[in-house]
Amino acid sequence: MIKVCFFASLRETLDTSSVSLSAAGLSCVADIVAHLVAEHPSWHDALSQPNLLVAVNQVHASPNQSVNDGDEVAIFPPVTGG
Amino acid sequence: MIKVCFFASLRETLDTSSVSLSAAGLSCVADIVAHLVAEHPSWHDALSQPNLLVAVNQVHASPNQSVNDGDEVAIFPPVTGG
Amino acid sequence: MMSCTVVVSEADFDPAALLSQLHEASPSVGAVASFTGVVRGDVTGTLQSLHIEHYPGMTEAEIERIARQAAERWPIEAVQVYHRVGRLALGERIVWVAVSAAHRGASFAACEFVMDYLKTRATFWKKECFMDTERWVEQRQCDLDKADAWRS
Amino acid sequence: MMSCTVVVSEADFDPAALLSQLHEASPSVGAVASFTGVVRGDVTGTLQSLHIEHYPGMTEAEIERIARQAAERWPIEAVQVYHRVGRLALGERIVWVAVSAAHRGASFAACEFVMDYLKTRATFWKKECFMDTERWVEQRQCDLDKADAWRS
Repeated sequence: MIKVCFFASLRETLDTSSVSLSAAGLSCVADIVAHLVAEHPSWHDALSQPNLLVAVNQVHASPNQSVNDGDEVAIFPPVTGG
Repeated sequence: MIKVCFFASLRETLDTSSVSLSAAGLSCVADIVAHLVAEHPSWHDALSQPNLLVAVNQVHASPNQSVNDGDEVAIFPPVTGG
Repeated sequence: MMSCTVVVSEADFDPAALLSQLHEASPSVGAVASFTGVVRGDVTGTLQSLHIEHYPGMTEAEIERIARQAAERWPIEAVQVYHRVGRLALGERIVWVAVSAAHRGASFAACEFVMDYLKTRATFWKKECFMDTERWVEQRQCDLDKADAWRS
Repeated sequence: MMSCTVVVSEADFDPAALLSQLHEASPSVGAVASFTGVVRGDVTGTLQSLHIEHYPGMTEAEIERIARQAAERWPIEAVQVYHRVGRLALGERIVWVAVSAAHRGASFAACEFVMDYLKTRATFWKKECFMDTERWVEQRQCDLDKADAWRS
């Protein structure tokens, strides 16, 4: 399984903190996003925002980074701490 | 009168914190230094150090800055605070 | 070996105790540069508080990566980063970054570097809470530009 | 109107109280950059203490002039400078410079500017005291270079 976490405005818009997906057929972060939109058409706009960032196993990553079973993927808006 | 103050290593070398001079014939800081060396030949080397700084009325100044009766002049080595 | 302390917490921190830790840690510390971020009122005067969310685990790991990068660029002794989460009222401390070093140039540069990268890479999100509405803060282009400037 | 506090004293200062003063002074303060200078051990490990002399009156006036210059260059709210004189043991605080502003860039730049000019223009002199000898500290060229760099 792959755990996918959402944060901040994206978490609120999707009304979801995290989902677990079977890793089958998901080779990169972009595949995960496409899969989520296919399963939840109402998530299309929120997950299509061009400024979203991703992390794989708690390290910043690009959407084409490969993913494996057991990975933790996170999708979130630009950070605004400090 | 013009008060002339010395600080730090210069004060120690001259063994003097300050002197008061009649302003007569002293038109700039360099005149004061020449006058002091004439009065105290043993001060020549200490007052000839090329890196000495001067202040007039507690503001950094150049050796050719004019001085007037009642002024406070200070001569000191480069500062090393902070 | 640089020492690095990263704490993300709802609790406030004590700048005096943190500063003392840094300069009592080693006789070779001559300089400590520090930065305190504070919840600032907005121009309309209607901001009530901030709510800060973060990504537990990644936040701490990312800040530590930033601190290590700073230690590769400058000769520094220790880095402290404290960042609060949850609800914060106007005037409360949000963030503390302090860097100790033998000399001040390294401490200043590394402290500003850590703050600039924290702003653009550490996984915190701020929501502004007004009397009758809430709004997620947008990332500012000038913050991205500041972090990018360290690359040159 | 920038506020400026300059204190030269044998007594120690309390960084926590000073920081609180700055960020509680105004709701528009979002950033406080600060610097603490500490008596550092020398490489031979034989330094016992520092003795710091200054030019009463001029020191305070010169630091205030430096702070005013900083306020002309950056949008800052307040500057604090505390500098100790007399005998200081290893590890003791020597100097504190803190600058508050709405935004961090101005606070960092102004804080470093004030420290760099304080080093080259404020009328303090340090003497290093060893077990059996004393020695006036020489000004370092790199400190002059740092201050000069702000002119460009």
